[in-house]
Amino acid sequence: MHILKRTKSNVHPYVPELQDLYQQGRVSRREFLRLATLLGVSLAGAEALIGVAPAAASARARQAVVRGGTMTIATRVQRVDHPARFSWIEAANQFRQVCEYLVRTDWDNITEPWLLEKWEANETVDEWTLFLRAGIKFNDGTDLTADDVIFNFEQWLDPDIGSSMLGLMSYLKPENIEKVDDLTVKLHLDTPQIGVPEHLFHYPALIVPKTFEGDLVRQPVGTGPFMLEDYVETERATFVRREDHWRMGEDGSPLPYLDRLVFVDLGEDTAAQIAALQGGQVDNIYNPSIDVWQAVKEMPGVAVYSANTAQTFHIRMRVDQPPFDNVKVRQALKKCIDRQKMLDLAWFGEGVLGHDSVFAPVHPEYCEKEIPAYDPEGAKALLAEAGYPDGLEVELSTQQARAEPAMAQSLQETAAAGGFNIKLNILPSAQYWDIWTEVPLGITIWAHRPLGIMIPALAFTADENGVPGAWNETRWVDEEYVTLLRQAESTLDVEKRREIACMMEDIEAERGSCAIPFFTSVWYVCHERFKGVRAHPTNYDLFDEVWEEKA
Amino acid sequence: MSALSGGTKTAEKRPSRLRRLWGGFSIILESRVGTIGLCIIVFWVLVAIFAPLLAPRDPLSQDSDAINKGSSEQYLLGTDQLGRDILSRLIFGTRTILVLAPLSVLASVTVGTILGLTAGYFGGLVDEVVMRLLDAIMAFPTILLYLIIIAAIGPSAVNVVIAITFVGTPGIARLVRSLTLDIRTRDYIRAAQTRGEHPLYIMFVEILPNVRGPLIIDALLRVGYAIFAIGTLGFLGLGLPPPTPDWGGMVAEARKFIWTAPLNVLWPILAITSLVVGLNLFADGLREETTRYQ
Amino acid sequence: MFRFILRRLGFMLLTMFLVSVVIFLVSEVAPGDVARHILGQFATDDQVKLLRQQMGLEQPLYVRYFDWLVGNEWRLRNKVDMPLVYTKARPKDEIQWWAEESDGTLVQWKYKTSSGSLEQIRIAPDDSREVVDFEGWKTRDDGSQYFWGVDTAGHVVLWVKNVEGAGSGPAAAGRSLGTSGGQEYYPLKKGLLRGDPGISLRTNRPVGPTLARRLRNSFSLALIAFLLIMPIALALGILAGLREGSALDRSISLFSLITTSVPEFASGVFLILVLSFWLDLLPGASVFVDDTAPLQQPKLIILPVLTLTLAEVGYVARMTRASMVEVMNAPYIRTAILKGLPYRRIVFRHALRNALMAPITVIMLHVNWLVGGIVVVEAVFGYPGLGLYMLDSALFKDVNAIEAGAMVMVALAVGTQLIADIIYTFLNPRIRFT
Amino acid sequence: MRGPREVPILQIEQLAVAYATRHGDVAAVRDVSFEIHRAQTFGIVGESGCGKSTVAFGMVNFLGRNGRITGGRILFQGQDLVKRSELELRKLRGDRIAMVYQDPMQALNPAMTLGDQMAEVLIVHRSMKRSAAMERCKQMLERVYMPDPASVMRRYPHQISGGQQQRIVIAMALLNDPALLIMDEPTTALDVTVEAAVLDLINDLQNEFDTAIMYISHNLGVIARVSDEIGVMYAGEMVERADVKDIFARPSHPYTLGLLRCIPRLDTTKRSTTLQPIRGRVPSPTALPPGCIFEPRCPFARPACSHQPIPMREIQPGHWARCLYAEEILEHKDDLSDDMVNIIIGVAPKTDNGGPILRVKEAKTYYPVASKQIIGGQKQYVKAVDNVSMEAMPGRTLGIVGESGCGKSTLVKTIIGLEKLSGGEIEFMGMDISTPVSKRSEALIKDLQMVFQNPDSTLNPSFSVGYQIARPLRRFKTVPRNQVRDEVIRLLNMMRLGENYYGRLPRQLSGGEKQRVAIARAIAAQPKLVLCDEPVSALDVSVQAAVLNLLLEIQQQLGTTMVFIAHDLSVVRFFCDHLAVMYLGQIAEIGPAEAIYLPPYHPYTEALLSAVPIPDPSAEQKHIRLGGSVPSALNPPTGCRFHTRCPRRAMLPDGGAICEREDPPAQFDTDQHRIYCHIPLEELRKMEAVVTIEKEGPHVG
Repeated sequence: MHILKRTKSNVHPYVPELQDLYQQGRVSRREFLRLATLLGVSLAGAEALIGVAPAAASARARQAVVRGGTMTIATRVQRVDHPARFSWIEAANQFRQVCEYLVRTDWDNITEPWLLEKWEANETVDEWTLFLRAGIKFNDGTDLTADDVIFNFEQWLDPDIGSSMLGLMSYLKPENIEKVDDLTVKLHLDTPQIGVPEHLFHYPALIVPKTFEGDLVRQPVGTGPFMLEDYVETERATFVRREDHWRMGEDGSPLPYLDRLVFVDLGEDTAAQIAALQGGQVDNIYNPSIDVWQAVKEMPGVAVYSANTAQTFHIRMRVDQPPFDNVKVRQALKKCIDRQKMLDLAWFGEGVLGHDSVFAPVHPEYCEKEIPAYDPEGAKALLAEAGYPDGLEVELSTQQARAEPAMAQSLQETAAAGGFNIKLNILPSAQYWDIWTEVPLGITIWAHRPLGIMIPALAFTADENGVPGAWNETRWVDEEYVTLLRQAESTLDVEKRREIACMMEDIEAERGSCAIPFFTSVWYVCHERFKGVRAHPTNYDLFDEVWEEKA
Repeated sequence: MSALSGGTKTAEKRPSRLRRLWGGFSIILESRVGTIGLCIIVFWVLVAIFAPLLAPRDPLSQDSDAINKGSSEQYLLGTDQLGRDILSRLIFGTRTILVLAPLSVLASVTVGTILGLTAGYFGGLVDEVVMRLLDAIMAFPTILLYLIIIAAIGPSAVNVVIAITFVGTPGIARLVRSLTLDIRTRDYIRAAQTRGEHPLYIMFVEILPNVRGPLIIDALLRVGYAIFAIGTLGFLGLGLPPPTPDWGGMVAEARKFIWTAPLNVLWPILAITSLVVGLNLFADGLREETTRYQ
Repeated sequence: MFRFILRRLGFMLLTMFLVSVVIFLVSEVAPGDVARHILGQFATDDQVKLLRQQMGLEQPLYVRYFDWLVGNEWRLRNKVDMPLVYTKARPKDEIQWWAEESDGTLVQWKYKTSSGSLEQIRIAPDDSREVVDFEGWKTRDDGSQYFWGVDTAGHVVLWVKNVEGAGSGPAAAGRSLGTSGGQEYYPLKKGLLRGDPGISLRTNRPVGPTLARRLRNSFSLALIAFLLIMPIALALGILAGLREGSALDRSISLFSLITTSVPEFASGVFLILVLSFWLDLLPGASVFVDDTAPLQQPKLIILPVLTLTLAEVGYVARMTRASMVEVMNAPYIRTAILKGLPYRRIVFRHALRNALMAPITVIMLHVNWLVGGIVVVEAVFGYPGLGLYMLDSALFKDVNAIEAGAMVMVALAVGTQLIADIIYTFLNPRIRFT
Repeated sequence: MRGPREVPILQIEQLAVAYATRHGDVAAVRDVSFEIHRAQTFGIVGESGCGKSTVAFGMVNFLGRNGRITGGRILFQGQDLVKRSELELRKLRGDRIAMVYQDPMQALNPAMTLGDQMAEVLIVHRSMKRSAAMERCKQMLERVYMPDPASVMRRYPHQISGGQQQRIVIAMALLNDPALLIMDEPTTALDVTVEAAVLDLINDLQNEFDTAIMYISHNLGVIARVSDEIGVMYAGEMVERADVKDIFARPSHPYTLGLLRCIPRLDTTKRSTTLQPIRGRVPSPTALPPGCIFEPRCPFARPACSHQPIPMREIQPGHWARCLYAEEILEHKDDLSDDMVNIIIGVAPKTDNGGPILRVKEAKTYYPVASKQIIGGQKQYVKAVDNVSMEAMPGRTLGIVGESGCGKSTLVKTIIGLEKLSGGEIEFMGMDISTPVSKRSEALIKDLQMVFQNPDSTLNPSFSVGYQIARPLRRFKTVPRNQVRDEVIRLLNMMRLGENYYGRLPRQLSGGEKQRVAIARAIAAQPKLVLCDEPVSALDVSVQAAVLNLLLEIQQQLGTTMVFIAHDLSVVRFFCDHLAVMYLGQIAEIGPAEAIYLPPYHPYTEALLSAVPIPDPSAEQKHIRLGGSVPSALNPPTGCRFHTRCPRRAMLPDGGAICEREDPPAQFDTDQHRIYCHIPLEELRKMEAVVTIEKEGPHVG
């Protein structure tokens, strides 16, 4: 194939192999696309490799886009200063319309180059070369160059800025960023890392010009499709269409299609948002909570989109304290979970079931396993073996938020039959945060991450002295597991990595410290007349190709 | 009071006490609004007492097959967003509110009465200091004070009681103080003073019983306010943490689903409104009748 | 009379002082660590400790109180040895703390953890900005080098050169700890009394402007409601009071009693249910897409105003009625009747003025309730007013915003009481002429 | 004088008024008939609750929402008012019929200037322009001797004194030259000297305007002074009606006689006269006796009295009485009612010769007041009691008399320790008691007790009578614990209340009964000295007599010393052995009671005596009136405090310049009789007696 031939010269050596695997049916289409793009092939190129038409394009072809219109989004309008320092995904979401990322992880969890033309990794995956797309301009008229990119990397890695990128990119030191030419930057990593492109789509990784002084509201300069018009903290943020965005729409003019975006803050209570959506004062509710989803899912004129994610809630047990230092007790508790029921109660069945491993079906290296059944008798037996023939009384602590209380109650109910007498200690979030790493039994939310291996690195490792990491709330450090993890972290081959993941999943299920009953879905709630809208697992609003259908 | 008056309760006083109590009751029955109010209160109190018998289901148990369902044979008033029986939650919610509201009023009446008696009876600097402090608290819009306190100490049943006590105390202290200032000039207080009675005796034995009438009416109104406050705090998400059934919280939850289950929000609204109306009617009737009798 | 007002003013100031103490104590001496709260679940103890230092939480309570009330830059300038100013360095900048050099150049310092050196940010009077390496370290007797300066996040900081682990706290994920690297931190404050309520923990921007905007929104809501409530309530109350015991009186009284018994959140939600959901007449939320939204779409504020009105009309009507009844039974009304005056004259010339005296004070005292109602109504309708701001701040534990907002609200409430007192003195000649 | 055929201004025929209550109609006034002629004053007298005000308001059909006229006719200038429309009545009110009320402060609108309030009468009824109306008001104010009328009209009610307020109300009533003026206790709230001036004014104006006046009062003295004809009301009925002289000389209804027998007069003392209270209580209007309404209380009642209502009948021309045996009443006027026989005070009670039991030396009680300046400024004091010296002899009664604000109550409170003494000393039985009550020993506290003025506040409404009387017994351990109840019952019996009062609550008692309980409480601990602060002022005369008798009996039995405060000179004269007259915080005159009432007088005593209304139209009184009003105790006049109002200053050289400069010296008329005045004693001795009362009439010494 022509495309294949042309690209073959500079594609990653693993790509052809991958292509074979796909043809043998050993990797799914989605996995192929994901991995190929991860290895530097553009999405369109990757799609071409396996001979499919771009899905979005075919969908769009049915209707002609219309330009103009305003979308009003209900959200919180809070703290904005340095994008590297964003701590609110709401703020990131608003300024994502002004600034863009080097890459984009799309709705299917596939990461593709964005401001980058492409990227390349060496075979040991510790050297990454980023090729910038030429001709992209900031909205103040300056060109996007390698200097800007390096400035941003430096900001992320500057401890004085305080970006969460710093923790994520612990494998990179500022002095190891090399400017190759005006459009090329090379990263020399301390350790191999396959997740670099995913990391570049972490929400604070918005690209600002090198003249940036630290306040995005005062200096709303970016390459994105919209420009900031008005920012009233705690009230609203207004954005208007930029005329010279680098991406072209279907009609051949620059994106975006919409003229204006208005983000309005209606307070903490989502009811006002729902009322506003119903009354047509807002068209979209950002990052809808479960009750918003419930309330609007059947609302006429409102479309609800959903996406699977890897967001989950760990029912986590501290292995350095009795009774959960006994692996049998842990296994018993895992058997006490009626997963489907718990998902139904806690998240209205909107999600996929888990098997006590951090690897979720959306992760590329996910290895499918059987979902453990609800087995109170087995749990009882295990408890007896562990020395608790008359059952066991434990206290379950968690915070008063989201699904946690419902999960706790469900567990309390189903575990009673398994011999566990669970007392609930449901605390306000702030109070739970004070003790979340300390309680013997708790429920903790873990956010979505694009790769499965990203979570164990945080949750189940220790430092060189054997002290469990700061986020290792269960103190579970399994030598075999950690070895496998390190191996996986430098394994680019998704198939090989899946093999490792299979073993890791088994270890987690057998002696791991967390029961992971399900992975939740996220939703996207928007008025039906807006087209080109999809739910993104990370809840990112990507409005560049959204258009409003005129009645 | 009983500690101070000790042996003064003579045997022949008891029947008169009972009679007086009944007298107070019959006064209420003379007022039609008061009677209606009393009936409403008694209704809710009975509901609270017999909640476990009256509630058809466990207020916490969830039925994932019946989410936001309307009235049915199984669920008389329907179910909420978690598939819990609204009727049962309403019934158990009565307990929450009818325990917390009177409790917090009782606490503020106790503290307020002591402060008010002291300030009113001693006057002078004591009065100045106490009243200035209480004025400062009273200068706050009530909800604001609740917000600040709950924000500081976090939402929980105990903290709600603490907040309402804190907010309610100055009003009661002021009332008691003004009554005390008036009573202090009465001749029977002078008579007690000329007998060389201890200030504590005068405050708690001579003055306190005469403050009782207006204080009871005020306390009744305050129970209404407290219910109001508990409901509002629950509504604002500063009240009792879920899943405790709490009317304000139920309104807050249910109002999100007005478009799917419009009636769900109506029941807790009706419940809280009827209870406060009942209390206000009762207090009104009581006030009207006692002033008529005086 | 003048003396009376002056006295009231004095009381008001005293009250405000005590209020400030109460607010400060309640919000600052609360259980739970503010720093921990800000940094969230995943912060380490070191980070929390550093933030506590940077927020000045390690200082004694009274110091924090006075800093909060009257500011501290006049005290801290001795450490830096330069005038400290709180200003917008350039017209478009955020207001910030700077040290001012004699030629008017504004400077801040920034510690580079990587190199252990200081950078100086300089903004010349002509608005030009430059960042230069700074070598002005001072030397102690033991040879160690230190420097007192102003960092970019509004602290006076003591930096020590090349000291192992010189307070270089790790930055917390997603949360600016300002510049780290200092050994001692003193957060600069202008003080509430001098017009600076500090930085919001939620938005990381000065509370002042947000507060002002929210206050304006709430004020217009309250004003409209007030203008609606007063005539209706006074008319109802006077009518009922004049016809004491009549069917009209009883229905007005019952209506008032029931409406005052319905909590605002209940009536608000009920109105949404009826007018917004069932009849589909009015929007159920107040969405302001720009500042002029309420003018362009008056529909947006009908429901909030209606809810407030419903809650307050009954109360004011009841007060007015009671006062009217009392006045109509007063001996001087008897005198007026027995003077043979026409009924209208009795009502308008003799009764009204006296009857309005009591309610006006009570009504003004009731402003506290109105404010409370506003908090709830704003929460119900998502109206961007001060009440909603306070609620959000409370939920976020945004201490600075709560403190400032509370002071503003209390000042308003106390201020209206002062106005009520003044009106009262004008209505009541007994006070006017003593 | 009027001719007999002239149409009366007001003619009331069998007026009946009822009030609707929850328990049905209550007939408040029944069968009242009388007439008033031009320039005549008809006085209605009766105790509280007898329906006199109802009659007054019935005239103008102003009976409130629940009152209505149920029968009879009200002929005003020959026309019946009863069925008149509201509009017609309104046109009469304030124009042809005007009213003056008891409490002028309450009757005036606090939020309007006095000028406006007056002028609107003219504006409404006479359609006058405001300026013309104002001018007329000013003239009227001049006629009521209002100083500086123009400025008064710009003021508000609270800015002028009570006496002036009443002048305004009277002036307002007279503006339209009404045919009928109804005055409902117009002087009751006023001090005696002010009252006298207002009564003079009413007399003057009546002569000038030829108005018919209906004058209502509970005070027989006032009624005697102002009325031409009198109607006595009892329990809603008029029981006797006659010419003023006639009624006092020949009371023909047992109730009228009873009233006259229970009021002390200026010429009577406890040694010369016994007060004879009327037994029993006024019947409740819901439970009237079937026959004569006075029958249950009547000492002359016979079986026939209780059969049917008794009609009014004319026993002599112009003298009507509602009694079957009216003609016989006068024969019995000297009979003593049976329960009073034992109190005859012939001899003075035995005295220890150990000198005074209480000695007050140059006592001062000052209250600090908030300074006028906002910052700084001299602290100011109200000098409520200033340099008062007096003694009380054991077993005797010392009376203190003076107008309101003279400091008499403060003095008593200082003695008992409720107020702090600012200077001077007080000695009780040789011990210093200058300290407040909290610092006194228990024994001392026990020996000094007090009886208070207001029967409604003297008892704690929350506790039973028994408990309250027992409290001092328990506290001072007067009797052993187990005998407390018996002792309380003994005291109750002594108070003529009986054992069944033990468990009652104060609200179940009448005013007189409450006061008796209060007295029982005061004497329970057997004190040596009882301070009585106007104990009978708030009581109706018949009750007052009973309480006074009770106090006398106690003193007789227990030998208790008493200090007795009153503003009523007749009561003090009757009750006390010694008397102090106070003016503005100081003593004007002190001495044995008899001596006070005879020359030499302090000029203030003289003025007081000449102002006392005497319930005897034949008594002669000198006409001395005080100008101005009592100065503020915050800034009392220098020198003699009375100099600003003293009518006798002219007796001194240069118009009494010395009075303004120097404190008046104490001049000893006799050993015990001191007069604080600059006028030489010889001059004072030359004064005539103020009051001359014929030793006739119904009272017999």
